[in-house]
Amino acid sequence: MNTPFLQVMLAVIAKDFRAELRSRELIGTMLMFAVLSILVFSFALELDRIARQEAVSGVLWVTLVFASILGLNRSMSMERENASIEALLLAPVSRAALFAGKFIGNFVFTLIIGLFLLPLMTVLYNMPLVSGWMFVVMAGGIFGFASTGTLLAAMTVQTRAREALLPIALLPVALPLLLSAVKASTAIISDAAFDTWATWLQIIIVVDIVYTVVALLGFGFVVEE
Amino acid sequence: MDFVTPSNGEYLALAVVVSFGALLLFVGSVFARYRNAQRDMDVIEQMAEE
Amino acid sequence: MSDSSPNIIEVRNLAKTYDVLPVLKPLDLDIPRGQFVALLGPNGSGKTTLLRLIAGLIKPTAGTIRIGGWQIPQETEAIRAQIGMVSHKPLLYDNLTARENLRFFARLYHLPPQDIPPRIDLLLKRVGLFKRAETLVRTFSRGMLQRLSIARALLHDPHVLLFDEPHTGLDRDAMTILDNLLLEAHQEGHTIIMTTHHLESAAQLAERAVIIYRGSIACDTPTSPDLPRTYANVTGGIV
Amino acid sequence: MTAVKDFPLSAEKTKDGGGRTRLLYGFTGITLALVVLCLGMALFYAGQDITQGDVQRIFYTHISSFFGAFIAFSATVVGGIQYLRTRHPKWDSLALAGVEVGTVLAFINLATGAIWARPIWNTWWTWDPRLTSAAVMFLTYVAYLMLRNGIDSPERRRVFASIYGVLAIATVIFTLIIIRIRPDTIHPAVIGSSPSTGAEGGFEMSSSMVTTLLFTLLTWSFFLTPALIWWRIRLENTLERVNKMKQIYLER
Repeated sequence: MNTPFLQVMLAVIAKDFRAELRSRELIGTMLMFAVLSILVFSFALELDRIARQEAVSGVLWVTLVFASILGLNRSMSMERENASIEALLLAPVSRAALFAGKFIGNFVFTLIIGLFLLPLMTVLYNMPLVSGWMFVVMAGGIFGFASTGTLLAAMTVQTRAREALLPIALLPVALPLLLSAVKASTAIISDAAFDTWATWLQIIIVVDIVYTVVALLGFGFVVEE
Repeated sequence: MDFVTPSNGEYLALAVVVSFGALLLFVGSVFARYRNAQRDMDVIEQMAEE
Repeated sequence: MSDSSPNIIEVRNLAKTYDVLPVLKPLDLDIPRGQFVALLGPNGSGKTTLLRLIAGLIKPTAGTIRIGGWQIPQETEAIRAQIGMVSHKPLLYDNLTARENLRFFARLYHLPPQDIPPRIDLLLKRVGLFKRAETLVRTFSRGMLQRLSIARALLHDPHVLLFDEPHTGLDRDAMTILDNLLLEAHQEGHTIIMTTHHLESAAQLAERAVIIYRGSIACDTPTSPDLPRTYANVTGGIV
Repeated sequence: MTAVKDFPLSAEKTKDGGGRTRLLYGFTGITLALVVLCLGMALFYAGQDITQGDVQRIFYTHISSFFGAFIAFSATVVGGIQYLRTRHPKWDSLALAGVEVGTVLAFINLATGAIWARPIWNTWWTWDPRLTSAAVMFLTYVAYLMLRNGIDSPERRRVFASIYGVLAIATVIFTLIIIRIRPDTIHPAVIGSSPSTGAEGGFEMSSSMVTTLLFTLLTWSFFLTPALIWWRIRLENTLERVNKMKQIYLER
């Protein structure tokens, strides 16, 4: 009876990408924020060679989390402006498909920022950040933020404090991901053997799965009255 | 080797005071909110009577 | 789901309570196929709640709604495909063009791909926006947004059209265009339920006026030029 | 006006309210006695740790408060899931009570940890992974309360809180397991052997210590925490009743 899951998901993703190509509101602000954040961190920490090695993955992930929060807020308030989310809810589509569409859009946008940051930080911090495993860890970490973030953003845009509440709600819940991702990236940068940091990757994957399931189930409750 | 057991009872005392202080504060806040609610209820009842 | 009843919408014992506040007290309402009904009442009377319940946007506290044989809340999903709604908010995306907006919603309603372009052209012509098809919705005036919303609601050719305060914020000319579109849709055989404060339009367009007051149906009457007076009698002059 | 008068005015008038109240008073009395007994055991019965001195006695409260918080936050998960399924507000009251009680216990856990660390580690606080995780866990539930506060519609507030309450348990579980996966933590694992060779402040337990620990653990988990939650739920019921009466009265 419902429009097929995949078709809805793809339509939502295509819609978000088209709107984004048009306005460049999301990627633009996220990217600008990310670059500024990296520059400010390098000033603030006055990093020498050794300190840099320790701090670089922390800087990377903190920047990514905050950039993704910017994007998530924007992406959800876009649905709230003009109440267009109501039009989505009026359509014969499953709420999980709507969630999947919004979530994958947010995931890809943040991943683009991450992929841009890797070479940039490689140059600016003189650290070997571009590697296959780094990419895997990055995709895994961002996947988890994007799924819980999409769910929580759908909640916080409906609160009185609106945008301000998303980081407060998201950061603590994202801690397991953040910590694991930082640990794994630090290990990758210092060229540690896979065995020594495989646990962190496992945690990221488990948390990703749990969070995405909760978010898929919870989204319907959040958007409906 | 002489090992002297450190004397740090004052920290223990502090911990006990803080722990039970926090518990009492919570119980007190529940009680205070309860009393406020009762008072509100009385006011509403009075208004309903009138 | 063979449906022999002449009524496309049958509301039974429908009630909605927010927390403990009864917004809608248990009410019954039958609407025959093809009728144009105006839902009237002061702000907060519950008319918008009733409309949103029929649209499946909110769940009833008690009671059922049957639409075309399907039942809310058990079969809400099946009902969605039969309903088009226009709210006083446009429910459109600012950064997409008129055509892109319609194409997106056409895909959500699972229209066959080959039918989508001609259907969009047809509707854009009908609401007089064909020349602005490639313009960003952000630049549209209130009246144009309203017309595009109507095109969006008509995309999947729903049996039932719901309008929530469509006249709000429109100027004279835009109102005339809107009224004509509403009449056209009615003549095509769509069942229409419209909430409005604009009694004049309601009296002209609708065949039947249902006045909701304090969460109950206070008056259910065929429309006549006398409607404003009837309304004032029922609600004590509150608009 | 009748609606106001018909409304049950106090717990005693509701169905079976009196019996339940008596049960709660009895339970509270037992809990109070047990908690005092626990404190007495920790201070006077349990043997003194030779290397750490009296400050080691903090551990009984420290660990027990964590497990109490764990129980309370688990109640929040149960309440949240049940609320989403049944939409009965009583489950949300349980979830909220769990968060408030759990937050207080988590605070006690953090505070006693810091007070213990001062003489043993020579610092109030250190950015050890477990400490950090425990602190974030505490903040997660503060965020829960802030989220609740930010939503005006009662139904929406309950739904959002239920989902966040379920999500938030992740930080509790993370705090529990991080000690097993982070070899570089200096926090000792008290139950089971510490995988960390760098753990500082671990100790061998004599039988009097084990008895005291078990007794305190059970009391805080299964008496103190449930009793506090119970009282908090009663408060919530009263608050809701007042709220409803206000609304009904204002309607007139």
